[in-house]
Amino acid sequence: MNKPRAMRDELLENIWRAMDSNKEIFFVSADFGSPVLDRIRSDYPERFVNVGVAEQNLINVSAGLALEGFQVFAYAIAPFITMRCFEQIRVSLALLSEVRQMNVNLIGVGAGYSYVMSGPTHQCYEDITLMRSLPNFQIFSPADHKVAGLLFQHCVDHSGPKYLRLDAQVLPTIYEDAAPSLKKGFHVHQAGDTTCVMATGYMLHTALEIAASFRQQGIELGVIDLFDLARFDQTELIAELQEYTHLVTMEEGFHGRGGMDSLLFELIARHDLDLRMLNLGIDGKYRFELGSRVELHEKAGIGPVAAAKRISAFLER
Amino acid sequence: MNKPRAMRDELLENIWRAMDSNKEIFFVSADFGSPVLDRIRSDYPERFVNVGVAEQNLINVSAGLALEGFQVFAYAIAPFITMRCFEQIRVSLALLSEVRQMNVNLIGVGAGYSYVMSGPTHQCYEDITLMRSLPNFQIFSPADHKVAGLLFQHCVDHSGPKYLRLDAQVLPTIYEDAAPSLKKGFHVHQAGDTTCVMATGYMLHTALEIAASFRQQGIELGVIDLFDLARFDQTELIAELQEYTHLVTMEEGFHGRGGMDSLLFELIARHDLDLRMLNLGIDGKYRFELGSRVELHEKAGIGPVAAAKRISAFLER
Amino acid sequence: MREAARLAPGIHLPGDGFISFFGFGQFQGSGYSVVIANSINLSDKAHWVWRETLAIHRRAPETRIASSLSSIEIFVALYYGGILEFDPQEPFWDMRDRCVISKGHGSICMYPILAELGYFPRSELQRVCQTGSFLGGIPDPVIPGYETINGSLGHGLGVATGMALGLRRKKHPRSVFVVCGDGELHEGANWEAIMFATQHGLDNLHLIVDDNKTAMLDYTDNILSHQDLAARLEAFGWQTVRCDGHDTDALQTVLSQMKSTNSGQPKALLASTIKGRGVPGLENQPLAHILNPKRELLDSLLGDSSDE
Amino acid sequence: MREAARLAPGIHLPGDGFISFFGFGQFQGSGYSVVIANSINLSDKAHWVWRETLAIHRRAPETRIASSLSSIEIFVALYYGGILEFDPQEPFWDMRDRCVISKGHGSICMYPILAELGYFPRSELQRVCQTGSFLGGIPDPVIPGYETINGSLGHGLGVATGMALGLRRKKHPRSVFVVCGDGELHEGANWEAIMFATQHGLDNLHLIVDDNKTAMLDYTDNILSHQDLAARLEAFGWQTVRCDGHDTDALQTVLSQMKSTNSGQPKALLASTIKGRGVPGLENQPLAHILNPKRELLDSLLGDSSDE
Ligand SMILES: Cc1ncc(C[n+]2csc(CCOP(=O)(O)OP(=O)(O)O)c2C)c(N)n1
Ligand SMILES: Cc1ncc(C[n+]2csc(CCOP(=O)(O)OP(=O)(O)O)c2C)c(N)n1
Ligand SMILES: [Mg+2]
Ligand SMILES: [Mg+2]
Repeated sequence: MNKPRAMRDELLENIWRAMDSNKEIFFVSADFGSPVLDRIRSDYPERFVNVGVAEQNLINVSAGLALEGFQVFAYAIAPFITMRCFEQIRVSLALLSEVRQMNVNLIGVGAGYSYVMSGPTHQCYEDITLMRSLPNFQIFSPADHKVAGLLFQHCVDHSGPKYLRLDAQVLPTIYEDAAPSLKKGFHVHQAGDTTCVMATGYMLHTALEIAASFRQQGIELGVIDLFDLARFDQTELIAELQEYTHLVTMEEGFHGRGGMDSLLFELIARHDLDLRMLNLGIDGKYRFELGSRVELHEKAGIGPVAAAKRISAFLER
Repeated sequence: MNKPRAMRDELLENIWRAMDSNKEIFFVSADFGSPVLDRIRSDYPERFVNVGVAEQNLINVSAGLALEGFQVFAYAIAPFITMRCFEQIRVSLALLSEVRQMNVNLIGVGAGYSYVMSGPTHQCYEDITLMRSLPNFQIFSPADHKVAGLLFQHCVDHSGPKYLRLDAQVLPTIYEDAAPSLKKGFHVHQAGDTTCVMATGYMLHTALEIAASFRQQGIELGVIDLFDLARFDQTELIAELQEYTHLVTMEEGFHGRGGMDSLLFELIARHDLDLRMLNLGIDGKYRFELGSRVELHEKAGIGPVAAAKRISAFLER
Repeated sequence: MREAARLAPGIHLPGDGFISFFGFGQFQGSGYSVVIANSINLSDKAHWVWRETLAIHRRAPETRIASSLSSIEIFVALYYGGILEFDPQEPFWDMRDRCVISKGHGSICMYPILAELGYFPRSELQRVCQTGSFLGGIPDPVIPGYETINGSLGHGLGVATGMALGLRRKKHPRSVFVVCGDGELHEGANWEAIMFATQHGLDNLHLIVDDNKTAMLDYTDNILSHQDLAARLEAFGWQTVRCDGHDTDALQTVLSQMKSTNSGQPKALLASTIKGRGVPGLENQPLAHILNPKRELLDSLLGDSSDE
Repeated sequence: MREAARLAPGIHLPGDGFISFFGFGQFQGSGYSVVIANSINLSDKAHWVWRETLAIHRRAPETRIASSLSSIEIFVALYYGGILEFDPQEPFWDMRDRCVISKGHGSICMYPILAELGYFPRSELQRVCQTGSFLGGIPDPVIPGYETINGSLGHGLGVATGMALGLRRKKHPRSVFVVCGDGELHEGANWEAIMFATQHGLDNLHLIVDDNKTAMLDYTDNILSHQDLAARLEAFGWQTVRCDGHDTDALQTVLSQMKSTNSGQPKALLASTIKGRGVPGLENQPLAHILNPKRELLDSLLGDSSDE
């Protein structure tokens, strides 16, 4: 069960399992697959549709199905399901859901650099910003397949438009035993002395790795996984943050451009927290270099080594 | 000359004037007009093209023209020219301009609530966030037609993709006599005691109105027009901000979602400025109410009366 | 009345009509369907709507008048011609036909229609575009009778195909109608939906193009021509038919035939219309879209009984 | 050689060839055009490219092999068949024909072609998808020889129409070629560009569809069929022609005819191809897109002389 697997496979398997008894689930793909998807396609051909390489129609068809009462999962590569059809998402989901009840869940695969070899069109550094710009949207950015899998039940139980930002790679399992509370929207992995590292998605792995290495130097970093980027429990998160003087944010996306860091800026300002911030993310330019994900991360200054250095420097200031 | 006029008419007139001697200018519209546009259409039919109600193609055609050396102005309603074709903008402008030289200037008309009667699809609260998410983009948000007009020369002189966020309404002239420095990217209208109000676009009018009313109560508010939202002179702006203890941001867009406020959060954190912030913008929901722009602003808490109250409360805290 | 309505000419119920499907949408018998007897003279009704629309525009010049005059007969045929099933008391009545008004900006003529049918009080018509009203320059589903968000062109057909597929999968007998502009069909998103509807044989989907041959800045042919739009749609696998979009009887006949034809193809009606119909200076004016007739012209067109 | 190249069969220069237009793009005489004499055997060349492409894929399994095998002959005809003007020494030579490779993911076969033509050293082919290389899984214009950003489908044709319009307005004699996938044509953005090219009579625009009838998850017909794609394009005002997309001679003939025909219509060549051509298990496999042939299969296909 805890063998690492792709986030999408875990989520899709939960969807597939449920489709037998829950006749309201409809799965829509923009010509994007996975091994588990083949099961959905063959077992529920009446409630699976491939709209083709047509993300705009993916969203509008999903909206139409949702208006007819279906619980829709729409599936494509992350940059395309967020950016190619952004105004469809705005109009037919964010706006329309303010007036009519609808349940549409956008599953985007390929957070950050996860499509390492496919270059910047497939890499995705803007999606958190874009989806955060839209009212009424719930946004989830899990760090392992366990959380990705858990999201299924949440999607079915809660109406409204949602964006699920999944990694394309198979990442190590983080939540081996206990599941985090979806309601809270974040999970505290360890408490720290003065500094808390808040990470989302893949970057949680880097954060935990860095925290382990800091521990060997006698420094305890707090580590928090912020997997709900829209409706996490603010009061609880603020209570956590009040324990610290320094906050490091880590996201696999541009920093300073409306992503997770901007969410925390806002939170901190709103609640007059006295925290110094270091925001680790990708600098504002596109990169065409090739390399492993870790190599790309190191070059971008968010790899385990580069980020650890920057955090050390930050703490010494 | 200083008779108020629509920003687009001033900008388009400058374009029209220049098209006679500058044969590299090409004007592309997505079936969107203005009285001055009719002159461009009839005088330069070879370098005007209406792509129809097709914003995606607007961007890609503009990119192609720019690759062939034209200086392109692309023109449409703000929410559509930014959101309907967002991924075209990302791929064919933001990304491509990192490798190839190109000069494309997106002119979006209808910032914020300026299309008061046309409802939320025509109103535009996300564009600053979206365009800020893209590296390589220059972003301008003028507060009157004088600055809108000045932008023309900048666009021609500087390569790269740019977004010009124009109001749809005729606003009073602010820069009656002296033009602000485009290079600096912001303009200090008045110095204040402890509090600075930083506004962009239409909100500068509100900021100045509020500052005038505060003055009568003996409080001097600083007022800064931040019309360049990407490449303003950071050092100079920081020097200005260091004079204050309180900063109020005012934008006609969502607050806390990656807009101008997020830009300032980042700036302040990066430079360890000791500033308390109040961020005035639109709360994260879509509104279907009708009313005058001022009425809508008052309801949204960013009208002259509502905003003044919130600023007073902020100063008293 | 209600039974009669449901069996009115032009209403086709496949099979035995009402079937039950999961959870929602079971036929509750709560619907009140205003499908109209033959006693209504559709062209008189259209003329009344025309006057009402002009009167609204006189009070609210922010509304797009030329666009809203070209689609009057289409909506009259749909709502008074026995084509659509609907219930003004329960706008989202599950047994309604879904009517997606994608060219929202050009549907101000729906305001008097919806008011008269009882979706909201007629007094609301006095307040169009006024503070506190819900009747804006571009209608949204905060107005009873509207299904989807409007204003941004090119979404309605895609959402409608999704609804049509959803109805089909639920074995729901009702149909989907979408009203689009011809300029609107420039948007590539529509062509994605057009391919999709063909692929899935959505013959419960009806596209009505208000084909006034004019977009915002010019005649559509001068901007981005559809050339022979019927031929294009047919090449994409659609059944198409053209008729005079100002002839209510022709529209009624064609729409009711369309609705009862189910041959596995989605269907399109190209309604040949005139933008700004009936207003001198708007008809055949390439910039009709953005022109507002002078107050005096409106007065003379309306006579003095206009604000009934 | 350069003069000969410029006058090679299939190269059509309207008027007296080189005209001067504003500022940029004047003919500088600096180009080195590798348009090939009839001495090259195109099908041998294609076979060589096929082997090289498989060899690259063996070293870099991240590359999309099935997609890249279906377009080999198209690129061989374009680059070795005297169709395109280009200069490997000056990739953005103004007098080049513009070739936009919109199905970037399926153009790994361009790597050996570009290397052999001299755009970059052949040794780079050993490093595809390796750290520090510029030859990735999806090519971008950091690779000499590529015009536009690739990876996201459905942009190339629109950008190409803009280029074609730009060339036309500059009275520039060169042409634009775009290579798209058939699945890619689902994207509505293409249809906006298709209408646009017709409207502006862009007969300097050539669309080549690598029509392997397969997208990512299935045969295109099972996902979203183009039915008769030629008929659709013709209804949209394009001139179309179909040929065997693996027959280099047929491609050369058709492309050179296309290029020299200027009748005010944009032109499309539908090249009937096979995804994964020449690899057992990929050909006619609906999921060919995402399949990687086993290492042993690649070895046996390549023999042992594969890494030249
Ligand atoms: C996505 C989008 N782009 C542009 C516009 C601006 N616009 C409003 S109406 C219109 C012309 C529409 O023409 P058509 O669809 O033919 O409608 P009609 O003639 O019936 O008014 C345009 C371009 C819009 N509302 N939405
Ligand atoms: C905008 C966009 N959507 C989805 C994808 C994912 N994708 C990559 S290749 C492909 C199938 C393309 O099929 P086709 O265009 O026929 O190309 P070919 O068969 O030649 O590989 C898809 C859906 C993409 N790259 N870009
Ligand atoms: Mg029209
Ligand atoms: Mg294909």
